[in-house]
Amino acid sequence: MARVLLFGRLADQAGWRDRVVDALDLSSLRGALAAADPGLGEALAAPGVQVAVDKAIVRGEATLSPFTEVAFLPPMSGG
Amino acid sequence: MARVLLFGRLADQAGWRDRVVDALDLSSLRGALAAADPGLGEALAAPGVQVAVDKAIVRGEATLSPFTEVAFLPPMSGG
Amino acid sequence: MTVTLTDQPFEPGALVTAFCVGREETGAVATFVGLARAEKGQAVALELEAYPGFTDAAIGEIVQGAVTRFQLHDVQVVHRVGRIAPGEAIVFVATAAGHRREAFEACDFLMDYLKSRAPFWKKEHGLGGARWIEPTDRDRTDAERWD
Amino acid sequence: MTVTLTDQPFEPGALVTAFCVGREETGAVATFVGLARAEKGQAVALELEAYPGFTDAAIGEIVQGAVTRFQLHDVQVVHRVGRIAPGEAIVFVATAAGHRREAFEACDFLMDYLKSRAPFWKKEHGLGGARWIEPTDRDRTDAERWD
Repeated sequence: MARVLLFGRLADQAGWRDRVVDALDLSSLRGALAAADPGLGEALAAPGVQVAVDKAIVRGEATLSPFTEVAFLPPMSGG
Repeated sequence: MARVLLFGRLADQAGWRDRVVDALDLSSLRGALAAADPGLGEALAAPGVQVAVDKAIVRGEATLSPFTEVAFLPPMSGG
Repeated sequence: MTVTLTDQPFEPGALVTAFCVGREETGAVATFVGLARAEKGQAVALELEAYPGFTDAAIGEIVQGAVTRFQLHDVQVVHRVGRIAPGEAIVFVATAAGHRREAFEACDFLMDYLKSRAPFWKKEHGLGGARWIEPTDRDRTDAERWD
Repeated sequence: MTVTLTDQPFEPGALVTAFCVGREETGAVATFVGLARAEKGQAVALELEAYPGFTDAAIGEIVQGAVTRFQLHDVQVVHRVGRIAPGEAIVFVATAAGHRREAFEACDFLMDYLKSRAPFWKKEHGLGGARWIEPTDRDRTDAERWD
């Protein structure tokens, strides 16, 4: 289980920005999100989209606890 | 005749900064100042000291009217 | 050293006043204020999204690097988030140093980072609708000057 | 475009506030504040002499050149003259432009000019007495970057 945050155009596309999802690791989380919304699943896997687990960028796999925060970050635009 | 202004270290050296001097052109003005204070005359002729006549830099000679303002400007330091 | 994200309008002059107070050995304070442009009436608003706790931490790390690199006495960064109207301040950066070269370069460096690499997501609301923005080529080139 | 010489202390923040007001197409305001340093107690005061009507006219000409060269929307220069205590503002420069590169470069350019070539005469009053100052080598090198 994890708290999932979407930013920028990802939140617009999904129609939500903050949701709790049942998953034990990042890849099953991606799978659950893609099953519920295939378009979103594709967008989350696109090049340039980074993942932060508890506010640190991770590349590859990560295990999730019920209190883990997973954020999907589209390319940053600067301020 | 002209109003003579001294700036920076020239005023410190002369002990005055604003005086009316009787002279028809710049070279006679320089002569009159040097006659009254040879050290000042030398300082005014030193390289790097510029002369402004009515607030415009002049190189060489200039004729002076009773209302002309002649300023001796030591090397500028910036602010 | 402070980094602040705020969803409220702020007044850059008041920040400058506070930043300059009581400096005995600081000869140079450089500041930059980024304002939202009206684009001749085409721009309705700018919307900036940050990730609190992540965005400010990322900026804080860059600020720390700038302090060391440019031997700064102090830095302040204030960044608006949320919806910003034309004419309002988006970003404020102030740098304090002994001499002007360091203050200018640090301010320039921090702005290049903030405008091109800082973790914000920017949406422009115009007369014709809204669109998400990515950094311009010039933003990338500017930021690469420091690498 | 304003150039002001003043023998009274001034507050840079208040100038920034006024300078930023009502700008619709200005995306970037860069400012610089030069402060008198205490030099760890060695500096008692700075004394700046200007030639009114000559100094401000010379600065005004450079400002006009900067407006053209950097496509500025606006510039403000305020310069203290007379006796200045440590911690007080000596000079304030603000530049407004569409984008940050022009605003930064113009501010930097104007400061290099003001610190090295502008018609001021500067005396430092220290614990050991007073002395007239000439531009440093670094001031000259900085100013030559723009030639």
